Amino acid sequence: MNQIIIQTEPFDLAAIQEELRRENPAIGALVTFLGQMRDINEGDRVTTMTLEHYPGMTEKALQAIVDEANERWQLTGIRVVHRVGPLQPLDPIVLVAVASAHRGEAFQACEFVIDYLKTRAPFWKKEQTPEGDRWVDARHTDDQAEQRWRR
Amino acid sequence: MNQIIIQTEPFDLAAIQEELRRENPAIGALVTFLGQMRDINEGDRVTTMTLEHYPGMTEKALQAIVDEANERWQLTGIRVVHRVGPLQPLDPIVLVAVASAHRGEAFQACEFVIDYLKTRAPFWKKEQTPEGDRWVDARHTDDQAEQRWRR
Amino acid sequence: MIKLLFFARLREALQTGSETLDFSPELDSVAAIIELLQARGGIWGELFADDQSVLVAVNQEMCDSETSVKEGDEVAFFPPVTGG
Amino acid sequence: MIKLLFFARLREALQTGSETLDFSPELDSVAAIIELLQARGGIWGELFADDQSVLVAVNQEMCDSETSVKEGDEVAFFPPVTGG
Repeated sequence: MNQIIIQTEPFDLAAIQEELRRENPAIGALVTFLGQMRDINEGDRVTTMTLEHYPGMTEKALQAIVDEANERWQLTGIRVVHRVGPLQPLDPIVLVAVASAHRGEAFQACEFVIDYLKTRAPFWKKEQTPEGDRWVDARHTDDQAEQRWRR
Repeated sequence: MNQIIIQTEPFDLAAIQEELRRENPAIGALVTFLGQMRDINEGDRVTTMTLEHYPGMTEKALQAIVDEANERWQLTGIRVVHRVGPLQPLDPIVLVAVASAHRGEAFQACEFVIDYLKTRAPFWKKEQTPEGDRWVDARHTDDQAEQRWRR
Repeated sequence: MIKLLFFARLREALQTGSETLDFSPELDSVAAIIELLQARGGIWGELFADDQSVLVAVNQEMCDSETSVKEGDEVAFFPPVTGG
Repeated sequence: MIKLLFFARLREALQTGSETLDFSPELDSVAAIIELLQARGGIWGELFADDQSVLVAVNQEMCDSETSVKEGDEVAFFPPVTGG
């Protein structure tokens, strides 16, 4: 079973993984990616970050990514949880958890989902630094990461 | 910081991840692999599994794998926890958690550690099935997975 | 009527998150809407200039300037995404 | 003295997990130890036959039959590993 959640509140990493891994005794592998806020970006201290998104489109874009992952690999379940609103350093931002019978597919699908999310889901980060606020620029390395999955 | 633990007791997935991700505010990515016991293997129902290992060598072999991961990628911390003794379906068997500033390195290092563990760490699984006990055979796909990392 | 949405850096620079346009047969593509916004000049002219990397979604699906637009559509403009 | 260890399928088939051998100059390699075990015949002859995939570790490091062995070493024999 798949689930996509956008929320302002913190999420419970442990509860999400526990629920997913117990869903099916055929699951042999659970791969989880957790993205969290760093206190430094491009050399500057970041005190807070605010995540904006496009309600409606975000859910659609993530659903399309999850559907494609399920087409490409044999999976038993995916969870995508993304926070929006204000965040502090060390706060978890995004969780992608993928369950499968075998580890190779779980690893590939998990990395695929976060790589696509980074370039295709409408989220924008604004950083608050001692020098003022700034919108985070898209990273070339994220485009490269996405390109690898093209076929 | 890295940590390798072999234990008969269940491990606390949430506590291990939480401790690792909070270790350093420069951590942007935490990738976790959880391997758990399936109730079916090669078409047969498995009711229990017993994991044997080679105390002393196990820790050395895992330390060598963790050291090599740290040489190959920029990481902030690795946790490897492996259970031995009797296990039931849905029981977690092994956890590999890797923290890094960036996700690409965390994904690669995590998959590297579990791929090497599967072929280089002295653990052996014995399955209890309705048709009797049997030692699990090494899988050709695990050898292939390990080959990918050779250089 | 066409609903326009602006996000992030664009929303802040334009000082608006949304507006509505009356639909007309000339406004039948993303390119036509961009041309209209660009023609407003000032900050609009700058942000919708040809060399700016502005992404577009029609009815919440990513698309390009060739995409056609019809009465009732939702057209969103935003900078390259930076989530995750 | 050389300490021999056997694990998993091997331990069960041989009905022993360990034994000690007196070191002698002829027992100076993994190959020489395997030859000695094979020469015992019966289940030993079968399990240490050349076509069996038995892994070897000397002092807890994976090695091959060329590896040399000296007084006080720990030599372990086991099937391909299946953890994780």
